[in-house]
Amino acid sequence: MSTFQQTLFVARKDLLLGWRARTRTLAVALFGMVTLVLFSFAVAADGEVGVSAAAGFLIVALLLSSILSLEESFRLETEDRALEGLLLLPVDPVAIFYGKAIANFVLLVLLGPVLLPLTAIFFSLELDGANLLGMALLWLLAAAGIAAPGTLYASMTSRVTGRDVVLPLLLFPLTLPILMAGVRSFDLILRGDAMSQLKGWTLLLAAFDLVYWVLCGALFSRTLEE
Amino acid sequence: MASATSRLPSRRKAVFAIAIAAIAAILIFLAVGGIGENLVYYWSPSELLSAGDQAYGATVRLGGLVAPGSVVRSADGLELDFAVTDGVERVPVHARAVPPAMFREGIGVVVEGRLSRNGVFETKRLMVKHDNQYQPPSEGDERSLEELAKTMQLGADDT
Amino acid sequence: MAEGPAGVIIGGWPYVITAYSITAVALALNIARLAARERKADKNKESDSNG
Amino acid sequence: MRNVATGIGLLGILLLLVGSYVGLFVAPPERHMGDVQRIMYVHVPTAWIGLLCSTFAMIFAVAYLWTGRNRWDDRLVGALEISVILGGLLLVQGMLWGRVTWGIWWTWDVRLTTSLIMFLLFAGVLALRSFVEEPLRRATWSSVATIIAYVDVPLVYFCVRWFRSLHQVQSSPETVHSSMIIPLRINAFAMLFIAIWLIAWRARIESKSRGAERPPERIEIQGAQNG
Repeated sequence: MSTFQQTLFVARKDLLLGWRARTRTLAVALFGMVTLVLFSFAVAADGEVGVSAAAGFLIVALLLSSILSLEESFRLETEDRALEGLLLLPVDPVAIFYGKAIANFVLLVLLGPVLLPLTAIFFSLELDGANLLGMALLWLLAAAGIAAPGTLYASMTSRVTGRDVVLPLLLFPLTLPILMAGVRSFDLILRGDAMSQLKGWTLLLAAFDLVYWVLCGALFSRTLEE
Repeated sequence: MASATSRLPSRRKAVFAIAIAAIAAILIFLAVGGIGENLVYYWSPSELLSAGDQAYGATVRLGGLVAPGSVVRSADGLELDFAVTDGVERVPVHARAVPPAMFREGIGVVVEGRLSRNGVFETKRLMVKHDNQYQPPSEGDERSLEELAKTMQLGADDT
Repeated sequence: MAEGPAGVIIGGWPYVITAYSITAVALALNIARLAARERKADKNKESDSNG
Repeated sequence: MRNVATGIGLLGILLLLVGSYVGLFVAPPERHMGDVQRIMYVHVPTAWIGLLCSTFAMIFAVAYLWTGRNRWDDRLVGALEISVILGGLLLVQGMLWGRVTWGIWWTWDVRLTTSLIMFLLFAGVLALRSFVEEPLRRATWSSVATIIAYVDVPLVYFCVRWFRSLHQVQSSPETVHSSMIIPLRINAFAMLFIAIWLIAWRARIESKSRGAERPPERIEIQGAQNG
């Protein structure tokens, strides 16, 4: 099997596990919804205020849910020592990383169809075809920016005590550029882009995605060696 | 097989070399790719006025020089009227804020607020932007308004 | 251009002194912390070689 | 070696005292910022040496991954700790300076934001270290985390040129009066010497406590040479 085929194999394995544990996967989505509800309590989410806060809340909800989703993706690997078993097989660590990162990316992307309509309802957004397309693209970029460093760090923190503290502690600062670029881009789509800044923020988001996907993939194999 | 080769240092070095090259390329792209023209902390008066209808009502930051001769302080010192200019356009500003001590005519300022329909920019947050010139008091500031405007990074050619 | 007292910060020494003191205190605390750690490390080593 | 490092450190402290004296009492006030501008003589060296130390940390991290030698991990801890300390100080000094000159403690300007992110990222690596007990794993993971965290550092330095920001762009000898350059340079060298001293000291302590917890380092070096 080539590294590419192995990558797809690992991704499929993770997605299959996610499907078998549907209730757990759904719980992550539920968690995301709950955070959105909490956010809408936090501000008087009516009219103007709601629209101006929506982009930030949506991306933060994604980030908070991602912590659960990422920890879940490595829970089985460590509980059953499955990762060690995988390493004994002739599987390229690069393939393991990109496989798991792709699976995590897909799971995060799937949160979009749940969280986005809910945000639109809670924060009275007016969606149409054009801005939905832009938001879908941005959602992909934001999910990708969280999935790559998230997979690397979740793999590390899944093997230490106190992972519930360490993973957010490490991942949140690392995703701040993603968060900022994502929030600004979403906001510009939702509330108008007077000075055409959207292209700049989206490019910045894409640049960070690329850096993280390349760098984390190159470093992942080192974190497996014991 | 992949696993047999993956443990070899040469392969690892190749992965690292590709990663470093890719990241260098991305950083260079960020540097010269013109993202900076779009990502701005504040708008110049020209940009604000040319934004048309979209400029009204939204909370934005406006940056420029305090136009000479435009500062009018209210009697109680709590309100302030002045104009922000980039050497081309002027926007009148009404600030309900106590300005920092450095506030004066000809200095760079960034104000956060919104442009109202009567063309006055209303703000409650007034920030002074200092340039990178550090000189003792004996050295007077002989720079023209145009030179000062350059320190606001408003020009299209700034990098 | 109008020069003179307007637009010149008068005073502000408390801010300056705070900035310098915080820097000095932080560095001093770090030095003290390292000294304490070193004593501890030396002690452990001694007890290792003794035991 | 130990005496050399301590000598450098003492020289650094002496220089810091001299430079700060010159900056506080000899150098002229700035024509607009007045005496508040004197924060620059500690703020700018903190920024320079802080960025330099995080660069050291990144180099040590790469060196550790490359060679697997413990000494690079020892130095990495030292460089990380100094980066975090200087990064935190940088933010505090900047807030104080910004409060007086800009009129605000904080705003989400690119320079301020990226500096805060840098501080959080490197502090996060130290946090990671504190959670990992096993030395080999701790060393590898903190190297990996350091390299990823370093992505932000070029952004901190260049963002004021790339993006229009509230923070002024870097000053240069042309924009700073000669009487102000002297204390700035003295303090920059002072901070550099202090940082080198503290990194070396921290590395020595780390290597001592490592010796206490696992004596057979030989095995690891062999492993590293094999790949």
